[in-house]
Amino acid sequence: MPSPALLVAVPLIVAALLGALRKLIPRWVADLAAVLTAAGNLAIACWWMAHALHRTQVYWFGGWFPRGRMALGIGFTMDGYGCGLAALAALLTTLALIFSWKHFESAGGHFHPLMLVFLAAMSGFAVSGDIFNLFVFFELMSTAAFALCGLKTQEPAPLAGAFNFAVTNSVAAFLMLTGIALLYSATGALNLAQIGLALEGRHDRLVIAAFAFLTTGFLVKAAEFPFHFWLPDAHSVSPTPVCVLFSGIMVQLGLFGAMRVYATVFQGCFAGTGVPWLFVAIGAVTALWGGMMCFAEHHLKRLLAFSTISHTGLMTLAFGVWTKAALAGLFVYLVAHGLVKAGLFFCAGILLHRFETMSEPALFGKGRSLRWTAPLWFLGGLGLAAAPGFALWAGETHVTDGAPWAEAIFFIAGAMTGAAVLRVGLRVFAGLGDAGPVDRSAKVDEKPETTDAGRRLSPVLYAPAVVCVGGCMALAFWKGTMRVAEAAAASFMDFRGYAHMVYAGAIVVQQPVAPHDLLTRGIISAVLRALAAVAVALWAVLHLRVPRELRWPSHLEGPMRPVRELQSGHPGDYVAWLTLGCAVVGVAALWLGL
Amino acid sequence: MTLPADYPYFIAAWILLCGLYGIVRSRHLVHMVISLTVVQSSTYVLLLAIGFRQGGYAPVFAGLHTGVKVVDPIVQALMLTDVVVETTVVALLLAMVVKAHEKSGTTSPDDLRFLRG
Amino acid sequence: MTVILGVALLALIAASALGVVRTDDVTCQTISLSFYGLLLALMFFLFRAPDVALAQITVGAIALPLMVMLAITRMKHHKEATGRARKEQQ
Amino acid sequence: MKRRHRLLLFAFGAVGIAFVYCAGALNMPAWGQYRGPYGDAIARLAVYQRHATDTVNAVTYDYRGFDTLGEEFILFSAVTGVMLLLRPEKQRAGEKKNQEGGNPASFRDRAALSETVQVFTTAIFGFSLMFGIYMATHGQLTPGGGFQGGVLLAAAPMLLYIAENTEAFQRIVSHPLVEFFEGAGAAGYALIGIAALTMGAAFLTNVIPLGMTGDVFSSGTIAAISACVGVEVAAGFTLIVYGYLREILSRAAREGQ
Repeated sequence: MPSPALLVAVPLIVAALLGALRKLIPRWVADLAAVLTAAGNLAIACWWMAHALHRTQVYWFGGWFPRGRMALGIGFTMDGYGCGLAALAALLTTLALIFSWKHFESAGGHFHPLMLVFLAAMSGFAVSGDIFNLFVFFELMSTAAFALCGLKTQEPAPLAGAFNFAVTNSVAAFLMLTGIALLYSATGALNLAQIGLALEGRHDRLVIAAFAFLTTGFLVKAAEFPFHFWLPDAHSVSPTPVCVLFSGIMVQLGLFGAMRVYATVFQGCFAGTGVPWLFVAIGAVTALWGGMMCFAEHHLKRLLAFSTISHTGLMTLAFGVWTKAALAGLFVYLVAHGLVKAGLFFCAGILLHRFETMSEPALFGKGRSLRWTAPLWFLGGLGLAAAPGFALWAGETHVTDGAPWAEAIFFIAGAMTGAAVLRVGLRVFAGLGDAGPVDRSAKVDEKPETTDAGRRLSPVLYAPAVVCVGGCMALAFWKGTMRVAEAAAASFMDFRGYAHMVYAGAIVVQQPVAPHDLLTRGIISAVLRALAAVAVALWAVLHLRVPRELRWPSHLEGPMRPVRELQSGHPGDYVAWLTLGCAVVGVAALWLGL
Repeated sequence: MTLPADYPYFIAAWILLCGLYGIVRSRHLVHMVISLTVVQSSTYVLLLAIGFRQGGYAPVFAGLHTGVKVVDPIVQALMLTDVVVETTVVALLLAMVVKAHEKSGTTSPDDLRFLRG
Repeated sequence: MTVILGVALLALIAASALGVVRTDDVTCQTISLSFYGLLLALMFFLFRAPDVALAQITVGAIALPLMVMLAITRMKHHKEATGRARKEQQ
Repeated sequence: MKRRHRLLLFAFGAVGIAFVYCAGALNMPAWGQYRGPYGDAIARLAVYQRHATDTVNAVTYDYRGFDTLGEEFILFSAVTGVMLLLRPEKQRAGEKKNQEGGNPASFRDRAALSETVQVFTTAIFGFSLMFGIYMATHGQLTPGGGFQGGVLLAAAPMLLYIAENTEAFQRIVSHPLVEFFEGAGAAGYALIGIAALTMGAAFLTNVIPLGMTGDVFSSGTIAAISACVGVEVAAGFTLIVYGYLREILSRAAREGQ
């Protein structure tokens, strides 16, 4: 039985050793050590995923078992949901490290240690069962991410992006710590299960204030409206392998933090109140906002970043629905989205490697020679639209089962983001229509990340994208996907079982989950959504050939301009929005929860 | 004069809002970083206030009976972590500021807006 | 006694927090920051947290202002160096 | 957004946050009446279970030692980030040789410092070293610990800089071993945890005999971890300082030649 501590300890040790000896060891040793470590994490996380799926297990650090009902030390709770996310983090890190085999000759050996620390932080965050430990891993994740974001120090834009990222996320961390302190004053405990038991049935103003601060902290990481402003800035300037991790897993881990805390601490307080609707509302606004901004964007990485915002909004909505089916769907959606988004970012990285630009107009028609990247990109675009054959579709069907309003939001957001990606594909790889407008963000030029940019493309650049897109499709066709997800969701929601496990370590047998078959019912809307995405993309690309009355909004240029001005690049603005958002969350929670 | 008995809690909130105000009104990136440390210091005050016990001793039992009333050692351990986090984040942010200044020649957040729209 | 001292100290801390963020000149702000850090350390001693107080003195009075001053110095140096280079070019 | 609008937006948010916070804080237990079970239990248990008189350090390095492991790596990644951001750039290949290989021996500032100051700071240098080492090794007994001691140790070379012994300063801070110690200290912490794993105990379990309460060599892993942290913090802060000063030092050295 591999100790869960290895998930965190091994990457940290390897990172420290690589950092200590960075001048002595050759590049390929660092590459190999990092890839092997990440793959090892993947294996351990998968092992635990298989073994903890039906019964959560607890690991007490330092051997400090609880005394009576009081946790003395820090515990990891290995459950299906958490281990699944740890496995996804490890998989994406492995692929990103493979992709970066030829990158960053100039980073002087700092890249690998930071990536491994980032991996350790994500793994620990996914399975931690202690609220302050969550904060520590949140900060560790942030610190490594800030440094990775500013990797390209040749020009000011990445530094500005990293600075905005760092300021907003640090403020978020301190709000979160304020929330933790409030909870500690109410219960005198830091273990999630212990806090949850102490608070059960209590929803006074103190609990709601703590909820507001904690949730705001997590939602900043999850880039929910109006806390999302940092994300496009950070993504558009980060190196591709880092973008993969940011978009594929880090942002979703922010949401997962909110979910974990809600499931263990606040579920018993807010049962029967309207508080989950808060997440539905935030998620819906974010999904639509991100979809619109995504469609109006012409910088490839920024476009993908806004699509991440939109999809994380959809996941937040699914979280707010808070049924077993919705959480199972959310789990599948999260994993599938991580894979597809990673695949798209890898494709964008190939384009950047080959053509040294990320601007849609500048790339117009250039991709014709890339025979392998084009299908991957188009498949990714269809995947984002949750077309049939991608696991996103299976997830979405479970979330929107019996909720037509949710289906409408998934439809619009999926079609918008899918259309934006397909539009870029049509322009870049097929050279269809015109080059598209040049906007301000499309002019942010990027320095190449590779040392041999423009030269031939090696298979290490393609393989990760193939694995990602292929994996997402395989998940859709594997029979066990939904069964695993439903088991994970069932134990995730079951707070009594969780608390019992933390204290007693006893086995809780869950009721077998009846397998749903919703897919046949959802297929019509999925096909329609994919068709809508293709149609909108074609309309945007060929807008000069359609009748004049239908032409004007094809890029959302005019109507979106005042909205896009809000994305001002000024950290002060972002913090002002963050403050307002925290206040709104708090007041709304007071109103819904009391 | 009667103070509200819980005034340290409110002072923590005041410091939090002061720090946020500093970030929002800032015209210099270093100023912004320092304001961020003020935001962080509010969590020290809050944590310390929560763990305090009137008439309690410091939780160091060198020359103390183990039975005496002490203040909460847990919050102090959390604050130690907090202090380290503060310095490291500041070091990293200041390095970004220095580098951004070298690359763009400005230290004002108003002029460092390369990422708009 | 502790209570009166505590009230006074906390009031001073609240005032100087506002002072730190209202100081616009960065060099002055560094000095006010280290003063603020020392006030915090004093409060930690007063409220029976000697470990944190020591950490706060080493960080708030040494490490933080030092790093800020280093950053300011480096930026000043850079400005001078680029100014000189430009002059030489002319 | 204009500055005025930003401040207005913030004003609304601040009022809202103040409202939510105050609503919550009015429900909090009265100030000075800490009643939580966690802290009291630890304060009761730490001396018996861990033979450590400073319970804060017992919590930091043992009961919640896993948090501190994360915290050490926050420091590690921040130091790596600072070195990464402030690394000398290869772009100006011609200049590079000058930057790195400037001869520090010829470096002197224009105005010399008075000898009193020089002697005095050199004396403090020794004191700072001693006190830093003392603090890093006595954390389990008295206030202090690896972190505080490490910062003091890192401050020692800075005193040399102030005393204008720049040569010695540069020789210390630019030594390749500093970087090694930074990584080794961080790895050492995690390896102490792994050592317990190999003996079949949980990660970070104490495996060293506890010794007499009040003795320097008491309380098992706490002292060992504290020492690792001290090494890492000292080396880390030295690296940060060097990162900031590298360019200034090398430029001054160039001009001195």
